Amino acid sequence: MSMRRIDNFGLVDRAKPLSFSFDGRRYRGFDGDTVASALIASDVRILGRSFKYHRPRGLWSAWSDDPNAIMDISQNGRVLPNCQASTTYLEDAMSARAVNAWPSAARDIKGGLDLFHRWLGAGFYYKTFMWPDWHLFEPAIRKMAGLGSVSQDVLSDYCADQTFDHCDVLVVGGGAAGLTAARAASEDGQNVCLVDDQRLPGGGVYQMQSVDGQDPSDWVADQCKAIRTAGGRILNQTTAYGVYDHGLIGLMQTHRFGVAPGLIRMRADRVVLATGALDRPITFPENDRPGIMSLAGSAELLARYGVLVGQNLAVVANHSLAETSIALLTRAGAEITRIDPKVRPFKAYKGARATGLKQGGHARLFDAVLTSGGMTPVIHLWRHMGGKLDWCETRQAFLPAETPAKMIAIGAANGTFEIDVALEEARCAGIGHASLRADTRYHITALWPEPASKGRQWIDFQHDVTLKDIEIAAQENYVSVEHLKRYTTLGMASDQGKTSNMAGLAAMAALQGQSIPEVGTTTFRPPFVPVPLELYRGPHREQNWHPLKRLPLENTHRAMGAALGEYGGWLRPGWYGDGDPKTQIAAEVRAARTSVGLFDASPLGKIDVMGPDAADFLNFIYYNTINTMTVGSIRYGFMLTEAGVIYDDGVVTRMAHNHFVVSCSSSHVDGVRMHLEAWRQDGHDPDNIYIHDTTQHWATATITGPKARHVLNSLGLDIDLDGAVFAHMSLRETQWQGTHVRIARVSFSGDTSFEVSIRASRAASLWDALVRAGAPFGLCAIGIEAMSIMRAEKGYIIIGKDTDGETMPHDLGFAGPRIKKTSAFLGDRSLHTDKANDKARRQLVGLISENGLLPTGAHIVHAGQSRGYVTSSYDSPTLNGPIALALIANGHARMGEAVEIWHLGETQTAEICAPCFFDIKGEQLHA
Amino acid sequence: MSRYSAWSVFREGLRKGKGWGQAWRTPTLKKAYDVVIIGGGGHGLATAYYLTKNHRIKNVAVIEKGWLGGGNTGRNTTAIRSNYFHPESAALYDKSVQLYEGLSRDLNYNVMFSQRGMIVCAHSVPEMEMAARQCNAMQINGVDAELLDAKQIQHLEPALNFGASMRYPIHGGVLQKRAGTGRHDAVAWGFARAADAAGVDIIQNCEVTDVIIQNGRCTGVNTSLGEISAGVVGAAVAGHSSVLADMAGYELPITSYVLQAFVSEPIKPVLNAVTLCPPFGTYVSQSDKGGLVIGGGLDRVPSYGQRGNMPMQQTVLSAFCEMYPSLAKVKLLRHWGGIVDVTPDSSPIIGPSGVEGLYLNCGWGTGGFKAIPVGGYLLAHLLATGNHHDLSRPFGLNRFVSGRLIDEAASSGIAH
Amino acid sequence: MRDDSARWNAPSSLDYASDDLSVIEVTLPSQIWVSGTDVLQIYKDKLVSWPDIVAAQNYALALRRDRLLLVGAAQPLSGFNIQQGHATSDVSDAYKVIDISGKRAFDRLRHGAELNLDKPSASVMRRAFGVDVLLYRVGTDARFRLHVPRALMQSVFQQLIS
Amino acid sequence: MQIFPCPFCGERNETEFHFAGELGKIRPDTTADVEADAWARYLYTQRNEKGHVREVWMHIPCAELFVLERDSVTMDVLGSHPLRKPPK
Repeated sequence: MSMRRIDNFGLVDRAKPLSFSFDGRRYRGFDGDTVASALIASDVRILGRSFKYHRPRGLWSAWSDDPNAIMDISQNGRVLPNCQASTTYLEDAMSARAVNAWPSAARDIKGGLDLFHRWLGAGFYYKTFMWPDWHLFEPAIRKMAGLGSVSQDVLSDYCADQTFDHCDVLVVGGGAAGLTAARAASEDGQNVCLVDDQRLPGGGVYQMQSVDGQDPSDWVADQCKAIRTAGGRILNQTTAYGVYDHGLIGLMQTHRFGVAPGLIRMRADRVVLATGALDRPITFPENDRPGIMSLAGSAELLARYGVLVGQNLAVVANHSLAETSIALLTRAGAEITRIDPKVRPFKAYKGARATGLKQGGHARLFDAVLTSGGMTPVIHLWRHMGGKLDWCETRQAFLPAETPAKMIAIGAANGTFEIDVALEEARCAGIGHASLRADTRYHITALWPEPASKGRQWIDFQHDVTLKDIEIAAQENYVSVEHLKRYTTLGMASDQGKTSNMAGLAAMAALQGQSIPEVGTTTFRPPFVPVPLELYRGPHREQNWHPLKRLPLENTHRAMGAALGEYGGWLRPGWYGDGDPKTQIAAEVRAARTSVGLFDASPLGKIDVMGPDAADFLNFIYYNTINTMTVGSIRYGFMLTEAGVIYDDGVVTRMAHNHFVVSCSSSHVDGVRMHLEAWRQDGHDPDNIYIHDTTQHWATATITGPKARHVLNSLGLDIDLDGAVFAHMSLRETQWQGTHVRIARVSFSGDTSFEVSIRASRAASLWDALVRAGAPFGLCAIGIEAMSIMRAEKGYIIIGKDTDGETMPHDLGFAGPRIKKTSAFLGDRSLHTDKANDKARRQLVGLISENGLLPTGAHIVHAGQSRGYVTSSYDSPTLNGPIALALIANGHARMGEAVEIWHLGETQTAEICAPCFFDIKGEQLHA
Repeated sequence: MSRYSAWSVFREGLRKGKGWGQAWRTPTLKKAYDVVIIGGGGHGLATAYYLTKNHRIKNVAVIEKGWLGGGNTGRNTTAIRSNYFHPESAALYDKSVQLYEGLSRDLNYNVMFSQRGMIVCAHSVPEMEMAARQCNAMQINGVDAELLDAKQIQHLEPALNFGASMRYPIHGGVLQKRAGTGRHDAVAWGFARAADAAGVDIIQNCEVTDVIIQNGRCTGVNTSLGEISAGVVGAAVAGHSSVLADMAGYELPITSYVLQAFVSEPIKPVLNAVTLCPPFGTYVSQSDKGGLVIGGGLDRVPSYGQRGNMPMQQTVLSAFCEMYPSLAKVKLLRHWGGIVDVTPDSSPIIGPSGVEGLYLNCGWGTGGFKAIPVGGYLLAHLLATGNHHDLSRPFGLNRFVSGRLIDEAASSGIAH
Repeated sequence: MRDDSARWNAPSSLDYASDDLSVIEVTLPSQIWVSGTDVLQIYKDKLVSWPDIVAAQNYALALRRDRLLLVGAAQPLSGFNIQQGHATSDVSDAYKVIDISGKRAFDRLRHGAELNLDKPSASVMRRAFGVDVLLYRVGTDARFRLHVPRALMQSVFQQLIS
Repeated sequence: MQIFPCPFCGERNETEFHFAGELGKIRPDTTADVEADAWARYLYTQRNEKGHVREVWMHIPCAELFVLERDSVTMDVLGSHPLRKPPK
């Protein structure tokens, strides 16, 4: 079966064979394989196609730096797009398909595009497709672009587990250095967490014959055991993908295929970066052909998965570390031919079954060509943290420079490529000592792209960016690194430039006659590897995305058949009953107008403002005068912003000399509380004012209508409800069945109303008692929809609906305090700006129409310009006809005028009237 | 400047691109210019272009401290739209859309303005009423707008969440068909190339260190490459407007915030329009390359730090998953942050700075990209004539004194 | 207009038990806010902050510089006492209260907030699961008590046990 | 996820805080005449410094209003203290 599997190599479980398919053909692999390793073991050479030219692509590398093998994978009914075959662990019955290729990666019909590459170079699309119009070309181009396809299904339980965590020392990377540092730190008594992105930690140690004189697997097991024994944690399959403000590190934990990843937001006192180094490609003609892969990647395939990429191998390398890999490959029986890349001309050819190299007139075929252009330390997280980089001429690489607070790089990530030195460095780092970078035995011959050399030489394999593209970009003066990247798309592929950035920089440096560090680096942005968007979808989803507030009486309402809906952040009864909503709501209005309605007003704000300065404080907060209120009285008023705009309306009750209750709009309670707190502490004496938001302690039942008093009387309260004694806009406190209640005589419906408030746990009893007491009077539970109609009939506003972000009190007819109030209050000066004095301000008026209901949101137009809009509009059950409220420019002075109403291209006329349609004299209200 | 066309692409293909000239020069800084524009982003470059095109003023320098287009022009979500409520805003932004509509041919550079439409969803009865108010306003303002119901939206954008668990079910929304996206870098490059061809000196890697003021008049700037004197100076330095104001001695009603954006791996086309769901504060489109481009609201912390952070990511991306649950399995490839100038009314400031000879184009908040052509057009007018164009007059600094703010959020019923 | 009753789960009981996590609703005799410049001093002996462990039936939770929550005290009149300079409100029904215990208790809580037992805090108030709650320990070092604004308890409970 | 120090509660995650404006805004005495531009400056003008800033923040759970000093570029926190005067 597996042509390239070598006995006694690799960590896969050969007792557990797995079956899978790729591009429709069946293959087998083992538990522990990645999709990529199983395919290579099965001698599949073409695993994908490039983005632009659809060139065949083989595997470049064995882990997250592979840009080539991108697949849509499905298993068990779950389909995930753009999976990196080299990091997707194989599971039974997986079905993989190369992206952006049809019918298969091996025989992609768009392969012919490569013939036109001369015309498709860097930025060609900026120079054409302009005539006659981009839209003519765009649909076809969009179809050509994109990698994988997303299935339309929603994976049901695909939700990330998200948590916060912290530790003393976070070690990123479980290779030799990381394990050693984590062991040293945990044995030093520190709370250690080690994260490693593979299923088995160990990093590259399996490529070695021995570590510290031990077999690599035994050594890894020993370190893990020691770390755990000392209390440390090891998180496998966990990638540290980004460092954010104040050192928060995002960790993504991956699980089985199709299971959503977990997010750990890790806070660590110290971070030890042991992320290793990546092997980088060598740039030469046709270097993108299948069968040309990274030397380190091929060694890793052998060490981890027991896969030898071929018998007859060429190695093209320029540095001393290549020897370790070559030794490993040789042990597995490979025949190695060393090729010196400096001998030119040098190019690759062929690719279907073997890879050819032509050098100095000789041509030879190999099973695979393994290249290594030098090691690039993985310093992404270092850069996320704000760490600086130094160019190291000896290593031909950027290395971590001065250490940012709380992070230290060790091992290959720090340019320490020798295992013995790295282990010592790791031990020091583990116990919190910095170690100076030692002299290195590593040597490398600089080998970078050579501009003006012949042939097509790939810099970015996935995005088909060639050396020629970079030359063109330079020729066109796109020379800054960012311009180069954006113009050519270099480094913007899904491997985020892991393979291409260094070569691209070096090419630009050569073209500009600069050194690599002079050209600089591009920004390293999170995430280090692509992370599913679902990683961010934790408990904060569906009903918990801004959860609604629940009423104490919700279950009572449900039992009564309430239609619940979202109103101002609360789940409230819109109406009751199963019938047609409009009919139900109209019936509720009629019942409340003719007999009595029962309404749950619990969400209304109840904020206690207490203390010696409470009266003066509220007098400053409110547009209206508050400090003259008598105890037991209630006043309606506005809170303004400093810009003079109405922020909230509601009633204030003076409970006692030093105690007020602010009843703000249901949706504004949290905002008003913060508003009050801010002004209390800034500009007032906080020791003389206290603010207690007790809204949720209370439930409030509103009894409204001509029979309201009768119903309340039946409760047997010991207060006189007579209108002459208990007047509109006043408050009584008493006991009901041993529980304290507050009864406010205020009204939002325009009828006689009593708001009875009781502690929430007693709300159901009170409600039931009211329902029973009201039955003889025809009491009807009413929802917020009916209440909205009733208040509109009376011309009472809803903030944010009948006002907008420009509305000031005088626009609503409340002009008094603006002129008369002498003490300072919030927003006072803003009520006198040019704009505030403008005659053309939009003012609240009523509208009557003979043509039926006016659409809410329709505009009043004059001479082709908007002069305002309809804010509320209902078929009034009380008046048996349509009513509307509107904000209209200079509306107060235009009573009786006919205006033109625009709605979605059609117009009709209406007449401006006062914004009150019911009980205009207030007789019912005060009855 | 060699002209770009299908023919030139064909010709250069044959000769391996040898004939492609520089998109712009790397000129040597002169001692004096008629106009110096601070800021080589979209707005600054567009200003230079329109100075040459509309006003025949060519002795112009654009001073950029980094690489051109490297500020917010290169780090946004590329949306272009004019779905505004106030007539002043509608006139401004629709002029921009009109300029965008001809921009590729105008600049001879394909900016890929893709008019695939923008949907602003409404998620409740009150939001539908507001949508109607908005749609009517747009129509009266002369901007194309359609009010859609849920079915029509589902037809246009089937990947949106119409499932039972959707936190904010979609009732309908407002569609502006002429809205869409553009290729952001190309806009900067296109303006740069055209301005350069007309003689403008674009000076990159040149930081303004001071503004020179003599007798109350701005006469030039000091830079890291030396002093430059100028007839007039224009500032288009989004993100750093307050820093420049501090140098020149005027004050601005601006706070800087990070605005984050996100892009996924490229996938085959799944989205048609640009879609915004206001209660989530999140909007999404798909780029021509195939990446999902996701944007959200401002960060909560004022900042000049040009990078993303986790709380906002959580908010925006979890919202995205609510909006498009089938796309939650797509992977995030990159995220970044731009620094935006936020004004009290979220409208821009265009006009005199208070220092004679120094004019402003700033305060675009989260929406500067879509306004690049008009922002340049209007600043050029101010620099060339010393007077407001009718379109820019309402957007001067004096509106904060008169109280005549132009607040889109205010008109949509959001009380502050 | 839309009937969304079915979109929202009806409030359920706040009890949950599994091998490693237990949540039970607790009914406290009373909860009373007392504010004043000196309240933290006056109730010093009963005062609970993070990560204290409460042992008594009657205790006082430190909420902020000048406010605490008296648990289990007799209910004084709400209002402002000019002699003491104290403002008092009965909020017995403003919070729902649950006790969370079991091996996973702290882990579950950390799903909702960045918690650290090694970092003391003068108050028991914090934001968890997106809601401003009161969090402290009772009885043992692994039993947590959570006061949640009544209207949002369903959401917190669901997130806690999910 | 930044960590801000509430002067009373101590260090907490940034999601618990609300930016309440720059420090140093003094409300004009509106019982006297206030010039339109002075009022506009009070309402709208911001220093918006790049670097060291002094701001007013609220720790939402405990409602403490305090002065936060931080660096608006690096986002480093430089200190915090209560806004209110010491209690009498």
